[in-house]
Amino acid sequence: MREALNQAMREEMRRDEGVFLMGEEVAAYQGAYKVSKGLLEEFGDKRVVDSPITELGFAGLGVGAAMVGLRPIIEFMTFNFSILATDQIINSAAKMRYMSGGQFKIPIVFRGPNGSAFQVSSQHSQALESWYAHFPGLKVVMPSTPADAKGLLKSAIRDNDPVIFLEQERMYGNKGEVPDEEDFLVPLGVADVKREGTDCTVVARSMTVPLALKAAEELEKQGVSVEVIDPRTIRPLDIETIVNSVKKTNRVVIAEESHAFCGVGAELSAQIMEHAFDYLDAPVKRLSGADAPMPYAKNLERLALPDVERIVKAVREVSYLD
Amino acid sequence: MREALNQAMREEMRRDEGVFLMGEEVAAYQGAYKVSKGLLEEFGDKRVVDSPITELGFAGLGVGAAMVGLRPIIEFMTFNFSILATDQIINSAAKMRYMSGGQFKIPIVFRGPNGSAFQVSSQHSQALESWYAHFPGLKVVMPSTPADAKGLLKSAIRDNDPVIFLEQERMYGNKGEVPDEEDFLVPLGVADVKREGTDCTVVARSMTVPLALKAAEELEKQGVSVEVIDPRTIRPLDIETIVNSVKKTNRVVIAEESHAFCGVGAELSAQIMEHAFDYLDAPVKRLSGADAPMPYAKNLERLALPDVERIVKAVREVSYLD
Amino acid sequence: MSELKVTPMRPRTQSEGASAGAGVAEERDERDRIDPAELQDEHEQRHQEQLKHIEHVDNETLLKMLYQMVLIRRFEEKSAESYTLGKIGGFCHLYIGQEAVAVGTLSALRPDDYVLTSYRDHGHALVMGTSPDEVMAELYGKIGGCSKGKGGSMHLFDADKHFLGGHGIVGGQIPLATGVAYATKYRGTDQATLVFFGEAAVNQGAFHESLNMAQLWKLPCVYICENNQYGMGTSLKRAMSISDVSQKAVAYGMAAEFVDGMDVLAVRAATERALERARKEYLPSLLEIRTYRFMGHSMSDPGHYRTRAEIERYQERDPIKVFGDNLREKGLLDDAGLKEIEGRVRAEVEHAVKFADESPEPPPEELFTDIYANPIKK
Amino acid sequence: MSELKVTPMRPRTQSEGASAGAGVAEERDERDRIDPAELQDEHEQRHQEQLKHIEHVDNETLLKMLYQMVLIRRFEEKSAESYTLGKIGGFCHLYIGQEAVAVGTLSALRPDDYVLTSYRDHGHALVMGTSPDEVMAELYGKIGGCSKGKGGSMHLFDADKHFLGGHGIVGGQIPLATGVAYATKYRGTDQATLVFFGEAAVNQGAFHESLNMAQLWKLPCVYICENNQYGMGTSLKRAMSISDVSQKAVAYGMAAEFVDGMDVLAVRAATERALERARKEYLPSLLEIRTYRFMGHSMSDPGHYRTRAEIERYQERDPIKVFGDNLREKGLLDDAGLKEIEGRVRAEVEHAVKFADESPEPPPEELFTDIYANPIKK
Ligand SMILES: Cc1ncc(C[n+]2csc(CCOP(=O)(O)OP(=O)(O)O)c2C)c(N)n1
Ligand SMILES: Cc1ncc(C[n+]2csc(CCOP(=O)(O)OP(=O)(O)O)c2C)c(N)n1
Ligand SMILES: [Mg+2]
Ligand SMILES: [Mg+2]
Repeated sequence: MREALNQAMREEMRRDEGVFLMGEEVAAYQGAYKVSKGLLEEFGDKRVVDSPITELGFAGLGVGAAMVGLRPIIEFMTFNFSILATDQIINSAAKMRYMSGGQFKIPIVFRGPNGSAFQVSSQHSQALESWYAHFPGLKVVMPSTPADAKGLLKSAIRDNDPVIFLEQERMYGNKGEVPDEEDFLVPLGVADVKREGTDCTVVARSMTVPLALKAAEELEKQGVSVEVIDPRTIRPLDIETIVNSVKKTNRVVIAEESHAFCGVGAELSAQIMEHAFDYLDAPVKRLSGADAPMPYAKNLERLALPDVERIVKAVREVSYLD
Repeated sequence: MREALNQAMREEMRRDEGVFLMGEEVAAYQGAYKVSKGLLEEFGDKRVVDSPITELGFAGLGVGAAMVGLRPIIEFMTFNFSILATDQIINSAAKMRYMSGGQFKIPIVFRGPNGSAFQVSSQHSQALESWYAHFPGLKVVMPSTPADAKGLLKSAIRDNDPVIFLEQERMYGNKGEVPDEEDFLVPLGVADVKREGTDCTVVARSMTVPLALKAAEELEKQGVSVEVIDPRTIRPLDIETIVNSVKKTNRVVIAEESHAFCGVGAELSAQIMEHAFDYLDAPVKRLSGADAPMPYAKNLERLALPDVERIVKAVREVSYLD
Repeated sequence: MSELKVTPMRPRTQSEGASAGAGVAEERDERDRIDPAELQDEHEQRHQEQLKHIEHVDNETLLKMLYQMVLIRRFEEKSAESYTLGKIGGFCHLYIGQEAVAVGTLSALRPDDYVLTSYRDHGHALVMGTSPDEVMAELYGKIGGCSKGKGGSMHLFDADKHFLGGHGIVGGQIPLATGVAYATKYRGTDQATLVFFGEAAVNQGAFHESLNMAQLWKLPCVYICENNQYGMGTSLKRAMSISDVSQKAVAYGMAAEFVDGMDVLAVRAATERALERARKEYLPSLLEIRTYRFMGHSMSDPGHYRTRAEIERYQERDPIKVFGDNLREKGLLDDAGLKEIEGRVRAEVEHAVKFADESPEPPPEELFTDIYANPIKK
Repeated sequence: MSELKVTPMRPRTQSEGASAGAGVAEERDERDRIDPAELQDEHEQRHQEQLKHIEHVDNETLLKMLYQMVLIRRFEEKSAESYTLGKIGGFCHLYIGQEAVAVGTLSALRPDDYVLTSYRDHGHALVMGTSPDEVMAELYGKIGGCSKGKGGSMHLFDADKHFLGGHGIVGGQIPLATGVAYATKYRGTDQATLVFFGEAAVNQGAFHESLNMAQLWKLPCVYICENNQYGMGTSLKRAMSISDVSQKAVAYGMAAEFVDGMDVLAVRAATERALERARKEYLPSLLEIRTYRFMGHSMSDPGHYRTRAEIERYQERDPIKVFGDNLREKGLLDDAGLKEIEGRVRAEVEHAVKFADESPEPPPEELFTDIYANPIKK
């Protein structure tokens, strides 16, 4: 995954002189999670820039540079720290085009790991997709495979709107085939059916996608055929693909590591009801991160996050199997 | 409304020496919207404090003061500016108790107007309830009447947890009976049935409550009996009262001025499905603010917000009347 | 650190009257009372100062500057009127009294330089060349406005003129400008970026974070603090622990100047020095321009926090009057000339009001345009 | 501004090596090379400095300070070991090399003063009196930990000891501390609040906003920058436009000192002066304490950004060694005494590990406790 993201940036930086990467430790240190490895060497310190710990400042700097045509990639060491920069993301990046009556494009990507890591406790484990997806003007992307990560990041960099690109630290080591072509793009706004099935739809994103796929395998053994859908882009949301699946399976589980309350799962649930009410045989079930700050202790952390077992259980529940 | 809020603060400041009010223009200027009128005069500049324009700083200052037992009321001139302070609200206020293993109470109230005002454009018209309600550790309150405003604010000030108290500039001038008793409290976490009805439930909050009530009157003339429920507290949410209503009416419209996507309406919709799936005769309908930044032009602003007419239409729609 | 040139104008001294909060007795209405003779001396000194500067600017420019100042003044007066008539809504922050700042700074720019400011932006837009028609139509929320009626008074934009707004969050434009300067340097041009903000914005973290990056990376940005001494109803000394904004530069090793904002030519000269640093060495500067707003913070501000006397004292050194008098003294302006300017301005402002009145409301579908540059169709 | 007392220790000069970004050539590996003779002189000067200070502190305190420094050192070494064994998870930021800062500052406090710091908090917790058992159990994520295993290494808290954490967002604790100081002043006590942060935190807006409020309102807060010269892999000169953190105080009119963080007694003396200002006049101070971390930023940092030579140069002035040697010279310590301290510390650390090992995991229901003080039942 890490290499896929690296390739995406490298290729786009080769392709377009206006693309630069800025963030804490992205250059000399090669990225806190090594996602930017080798980029300083290839592109120099004009285009790969270590910033001071100044999230609000360098997020705003990126938006300003984008206003006059550069294409910044702003890395948050983790998205937890983006909380300090929300003003520039929401008030500048998301609204600039609108409030100027369409005079500016803001081609900027904010990227970095989102959600939990390994025992880093409550201030460092937050999933923020619902925050950014709430506001029109932003696009929000959450890849779950190396290939998607590469193709979506390349699309995000080429896109003329501000994109919030949410990675997951737990997934950086994940392996997968990644196409080599310079123009391998995964379009924004298109969901992907990661596995076909007929009995129940599981909508998962980011780190819950591999969990959902494992649960689907497990359930297959139990005679339940699960369709796993990864929206990949949260805003705009490809609800059509999800709804089509629901019309077929009539049952839905949403698996997410974020908190449930006003989360993306809530939106999915509401939209599924709005578009497929008559097809639902059971209420949409949300399996979310615990409604508690993330604890440090390993055993509690494990309890706070969705896992394969609980996805299996949730699917059985909406299938009225137990 | 303005006076009700003022009374609540005044009474609680008289009652408890540890309560103080800090924010921009709260003292000498008497509050940008005059909510703190006369408080400086009565309590002096030790307890009614004009702050520099430093939202992150004074929000954090408040949390620190709360850690050692004071009971700060932090006013954001509008909640739009709280976006600069989210780090201290989310990472300090909401998580302090948890990450210290329960060693601290954080009795702080963050209050101020939320949502749209009158033609103040996109950076000044944001409704942030879903942001704050997303995170456990915070309580989120949204009053819709002067009496609720007073009783809820008094409860919030006496509460030992951080409370996000969201007012509405458009409502500051609203009139209503307000009890005088020193101990008039409206408990947090209890929804209120603002009007009883049998055919359809409208869940409204803050500025959509009066709109919903007007719509209910209108609909009554059309032979539709509408129950209007105001959750008053968004977190914790009194879903029981709402679900009980839905079990009776079998139809729901949610009216909110915030954006829909990952909004409180989405959460309500999802929870209603989870708890009352078998009682729903139609999908829950959300009537939300437009999925666009707020425009300045008066005619567009009007289009961007829910109004009586559209609530009427939504109720008729879920009632399959047209 | 580059050399500091400071135009003296009685900055208040440090930590005088640190105020408000936690039990510190506060001298809320303690105005600095200046003895009239001293004031007279001061005015005379300023007068001489400006006469010196006048020699370095060509006549055409001088007259254009006066015209621009008058244009802002009359435009704002008309805006106030329209606001009262309910033709303009929302917040409306007037620039009256501060004209010398926008005109003095922006007159020193090249057309390819960039400018950003706060919500108090009418003056800057006009000087940057946005037509009064488009500015007024924006205030009216009409489709003919420079932001198509979507931004309003606080969010004027004119990309073609390199006027990058019009920002509503106090301090929010400062990191943006830092990024614009970053981009020009990235491209290797010698364009400069000017960013304006009030003295109250200096207390925001965004200011601090930006100045550090700008000096660290040597970005050609000129940070211009329009110190009108109040942030809404709060005087500088009640909000800032030192009173000398230009001192803030010390913490970054940045060049700084303190400038008399009632003297349009002093402003211009200081800007030229800052531009030189920006263009030749990619160096940022902080200019503290001491000015005063004659009106309330916005149209809805009754302004009880200032005494009549204080306002009058500043009105005596009205930047338009001072400049006009000096142009007369130099023989560049007479009654007829002034009349001509006023006439031209009046016609323009009237035209603007007519234009704004007649411009249609944005059509309803505009609610959903301009959200994305690359909208994703289903 | 109050008087500044500065202990000289070769601060780098301003704007030297402003680096990185927009095409500015960057001298990434340019270390300041110091000539050995000069270094020798410097050491000797420090040695004399500390000997002077030693006279002003009673023997018991001196020995306690040494003990505390050794306790931190050994505790941290053991933590590193446990981390490698997988007993400690997440981030683990060691304090080795910086012991003189926590011990020098906190030894000057009264028990009713308050302390806050960053994620690099083990040392502070120990000196504040949280037992090594509870600290180690917290690192192990056990219910016996000072935060019940919910906070972990970055979030140690001990309300009874007035140790208010343990904060993970760089700079986040600075406004909190300002609020604690606000509260003590509000109550009219003469308690002081000390807040620690790294030099990289100084670039955050939160620092700036806090210092302004503290000086404006005269809050009894001591802002202590533990300048270990790196924020993760980024040296101060690559992140800050000036190299002299104490200079930042000028922008607020705040008293400031530059202190040698390898000399525990210099640190103590500077703290005492700051405490005096806080207690007597409610005045804040900024202390820049120059120190060095001997280990990586956290346990997962390979530390390629520093040369071996640089680290060794600082290890020569290991604060424990320097202090120990001087105590010997003064006749307060001999081999037996040192052995006794080391033995006592070893026993305590071993006990802590045993305690942590044996302490149970938090029971599952703890996931949902401590979220609200007043939970609202359905
Ligand atoms: C972050 C933020 N906080 C508060 C406000 C409300 N507000 C608008 S202007 C203003 C005063 C700003 O004063 P100053 O920076 O001196 O600029 P001036 O208005 O004097 O030009 C305030 C508090 C805001 N717009 N943004
Ligand atoms: C707001 C924020 N940004 C980034 C980080 C990640 N981070 C943790 S420590 C650190 C370096 C801080 O350096 P410094 O302030 O000098 O303290 P030190 O670690 O040297 O004690 C960084 C970048 C964070 N925790 N919070
Ligand atoms: Mg001002
Ligand atoms: Mg450091």
